[in-house]
Amino acid sequence: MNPSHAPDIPTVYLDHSATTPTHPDVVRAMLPYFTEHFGNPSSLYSISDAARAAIATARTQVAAALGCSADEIFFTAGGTESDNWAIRGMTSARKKEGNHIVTSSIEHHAVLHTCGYLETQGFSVTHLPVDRYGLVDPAQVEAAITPETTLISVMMANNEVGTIQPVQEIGAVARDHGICFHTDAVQAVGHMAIDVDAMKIDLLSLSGHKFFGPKGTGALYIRDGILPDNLIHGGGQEKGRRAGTENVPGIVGLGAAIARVTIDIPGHRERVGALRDMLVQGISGRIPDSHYNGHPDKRLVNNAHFSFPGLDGEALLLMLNRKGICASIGSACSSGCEDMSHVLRAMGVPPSYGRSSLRLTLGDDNTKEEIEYVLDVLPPLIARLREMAAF
Amino acid sequence: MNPSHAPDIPTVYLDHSATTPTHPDVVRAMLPYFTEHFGNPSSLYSISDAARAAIATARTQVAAALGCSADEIFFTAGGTESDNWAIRGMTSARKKEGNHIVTSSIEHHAVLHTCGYLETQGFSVTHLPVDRYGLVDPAQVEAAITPETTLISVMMANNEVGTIQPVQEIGAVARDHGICFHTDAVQAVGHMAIDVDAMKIDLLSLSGHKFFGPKGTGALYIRDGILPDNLIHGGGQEKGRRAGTENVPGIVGLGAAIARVTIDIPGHRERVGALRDMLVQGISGRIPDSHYNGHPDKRLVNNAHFSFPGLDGEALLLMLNRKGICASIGSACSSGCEDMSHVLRAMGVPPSYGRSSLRLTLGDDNTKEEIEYVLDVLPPLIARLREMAAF
Amino acid sequence: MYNETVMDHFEHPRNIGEMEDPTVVVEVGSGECGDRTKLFLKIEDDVIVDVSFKTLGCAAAIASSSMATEMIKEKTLKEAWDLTNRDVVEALGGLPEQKIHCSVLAEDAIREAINIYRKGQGFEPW
Amino acid sequence: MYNETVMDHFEHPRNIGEMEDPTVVVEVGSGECGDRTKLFLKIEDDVIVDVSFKTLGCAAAIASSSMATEMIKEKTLKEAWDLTNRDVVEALGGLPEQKIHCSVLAEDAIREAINIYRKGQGFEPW
Ligand SMILES: Cc1ncc(COP(=O)(O)O)c(C=O)c1O
Ligand SMILES: Cc1ncc(COP(=O)(O)O)c(C=O)c1O
Repeated sequence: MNPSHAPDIPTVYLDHSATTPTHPDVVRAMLPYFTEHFGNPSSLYSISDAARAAIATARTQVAAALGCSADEIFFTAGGTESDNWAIRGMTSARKKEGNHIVTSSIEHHAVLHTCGYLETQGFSVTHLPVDRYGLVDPAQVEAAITPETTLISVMMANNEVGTIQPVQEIGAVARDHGICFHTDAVQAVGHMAIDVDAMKIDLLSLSGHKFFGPKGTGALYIRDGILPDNLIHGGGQEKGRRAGTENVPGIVGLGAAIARVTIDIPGHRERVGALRDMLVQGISGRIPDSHYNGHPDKRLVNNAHFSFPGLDGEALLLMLNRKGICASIGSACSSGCEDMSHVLRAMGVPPSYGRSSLRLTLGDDNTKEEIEYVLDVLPPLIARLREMAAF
Repeated sequence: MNPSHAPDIPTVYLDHSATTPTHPDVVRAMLPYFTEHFGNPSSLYSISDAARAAIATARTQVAAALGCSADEIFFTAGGTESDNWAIRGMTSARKKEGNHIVTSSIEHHAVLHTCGYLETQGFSVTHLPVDRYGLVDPAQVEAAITPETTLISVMMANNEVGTIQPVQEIGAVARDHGICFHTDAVQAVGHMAIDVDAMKIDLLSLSGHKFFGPKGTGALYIRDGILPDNLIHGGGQEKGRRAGTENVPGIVGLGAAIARVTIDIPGHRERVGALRDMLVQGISGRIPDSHYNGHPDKRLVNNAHFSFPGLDGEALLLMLNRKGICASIGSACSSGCEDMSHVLRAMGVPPSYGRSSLRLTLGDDNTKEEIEYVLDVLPPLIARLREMAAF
Repeated sequence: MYNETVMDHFEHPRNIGEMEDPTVVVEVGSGECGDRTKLFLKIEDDVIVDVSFKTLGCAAAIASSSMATEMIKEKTLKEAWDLTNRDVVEALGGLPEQKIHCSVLAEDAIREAINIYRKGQGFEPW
Repeated sequence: MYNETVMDHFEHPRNIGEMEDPTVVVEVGSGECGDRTKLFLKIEDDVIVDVSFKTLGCAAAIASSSMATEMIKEKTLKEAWDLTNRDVVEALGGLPEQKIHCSVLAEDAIREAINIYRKGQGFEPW
């Protein structure tokens, strides 16, 4: 990391939900597939054998992380494409059976805007409310189902406040009603155990760069027998279901990365959870009028999300940046626009809390010293911004 | 390269239209964006500045190669996605004006199958015939236009036989009729000068791995003022037109690669053209009953495509593979299936010629010695296969 | 995202804080983004002899207030009135497109303060 | 794509070529993929004492013909008749899914040759 602003200040990266560095081991795994083993996996000659084999290995690695079979994993160019494919493909395939989608009001834009697009195409969408912690109620999922419902899409863990949804219960409701269940697990991978069978998930989206894998890589789990329409038409790659020459190095990186972060989830939870708790307790203890958003324990182990009413979140971010601390006001995608996040709004967070929110998301690369540094730097910055604004 | 089969035999890679190795300079350009400059370009802090700047540079590099402005370049995950976006997005945006698409009968599957999908959605598609050289007639394009036509999509250069279409004339027809013109230039980039204004192109697809860039990267040129509907919905990346966290290393690689291959197109044409001509003359001179497919000079400078009736192309490929020579029976995507290529069929090539076809596509990394080696190896292999089949 | 002039005015805002014995105080808010600014002016002989502010807002809002106060200090009321948010943005060396509206707050506050002062003096508001 | 047994039979096909004085010759073709095989049998006392073939086809077709001819050599006509393309695929150690159909050609040729021979001998075809 090379902060252009202040080379003498260490960078403390606390925005792992926005993206992560590709782990050096992952880069190392990818490298031969750019040059040495560059063959098109569809080609017949032997130099493509390595590419084909590497894709098969990666498919197995992803499957192992989700508890499914390798045949059920389809590689995409990211979480967004996976979400688009799942939602558009499934509703299109079941168009004759109905035109209603049940989703939550706190989904990522990749789900929200895909559903919004479908509304312009004659679909109707129920955006379920959440409670103040950001939780969807499975009973409300059930109540929202109509004879027209062909898809339920509720995220596994929220990208802003980190709330983990009762996916298993929602999956059971969907299964009971014979409706397909999609979950956006982009933020969940590596932070919690995932088992698509136990959780009764039919479609699951994930994205490589959220767990130290490369950007522009993702996968969609599609339960055997479920047949969403294709999103990307063309060549016969991915068993004819996702066309385009395979991004072999990217796929290798995705596989290596998911294997890395799922090898010891309990250990990760202990390490990162301890740091996160230290951060939360430090902030709550040292900063007056600080409000912890999201669920106290049904939340991503690496997520801390606060409101500091009386200041502006973007101003705080820039101050933190000058101190070498990288954080977010919410989802990476909505930074730069001042509209309050739809997630906080759905949770009933008041505007003055919304505009003053700060998301800190940790990773295994963070240290106790870094957290201590943040706890030293943050209180005076907040005091200063509040002082500039107090009247 | 590391041919698993025969480590003592040199690999001669003559399948550059299937894919290319990522050039070491391109890999080198990408590397810092995996680790050091890994920041999400949407994030506010300084460590993302480098990612943002790198994307801007790549956008300028792609624009320079096409003669357009950087604002008109949108990054995608490959040629297939670009084709899908252009065709589905444009026909969807103009749905109220009509439901007819004019395309050729020799398009890549990414165009062909996207149009096929649209036919299931109520669109009608005219697949224009080609002559025996694979050429589309601009007058036939004009004749195919109906009041319902909202898109003309004809590829710049064919991926099998290499025929270069009269894009400029087709563009003029489209412009005259106020119809949007898309061209799949995936095979053309680096082998010929492209100027979207002179050629009157409104939408152009390209793919990084065809010109020594990384797999899983591509771009769509969209003329200023043209507004295809989005294909991938979600975050506000790419000015709100293509959602998903940017594949920063991939975009950097695409930019570096296109800059490399467009810096000296005349030099490339001279070098690779000389090797290709040597190959073609050698084959024609040394192998009886060999038939050169495609256009004699309106063709990609790196493409040689032959039929050797009396044998099976796949068998020939495998024999060549044992000699370390990588080639193709046609498009990479259709290898492994024995149906005759739709391109050769459209050109009126008889089945016995179709099944015995061989595509050799060169790159700047090929040498005169390699061509000589191929010219030594190929004739006896063909004689042997023909002898095994002659009755 | 922001140039160094903006960052400098954001990190080291000029004329920040409350003022003792101001001639006028106004508080303005922007509905659009919830920014709020409080402006203090000390006026003598139609000249702004001192100015200070407090702002709840993003870096662009704070920097604009800071720059605007610098630009009206020791200016006549007429000169201060003529200052537009464009002048402020220009003096800052530019703001990102979507942040231009944050600079309006300072202009609004100055004009409102001047008119309050004028009304207090028995003049027509401008 | 192909295993080494297949590749070996493809690259070094057994019993390839024409035969002098065969007892029966047949030529069969598959409409599906345009493959063609010509099979030569020398039959003595209902035993296939010699066999050879020529094939226009992919590696799977050539290897299947090669393996099939090996499997029927010195077998009785009844034994040869009972050979199925599955036996051939198994003996080859498997073929890719989409190539299984290429192995049918050899079976077809053998059965057709046997029936031609039987008819020539005045027997009912099997
Ligand atoms: C919950 C969630 N879903 C989807 C996405 C989209 O993933 P990507 O940007 O990799 O396409 C993200 C991240 O941006 C996310 O946090
Ligand atoms: C002409 C043409 N169009 C589109 C494509 C698809 O590109 P990609 O496989 O990179 O998505 C290819 C290559 O496979 C091609 O040759």
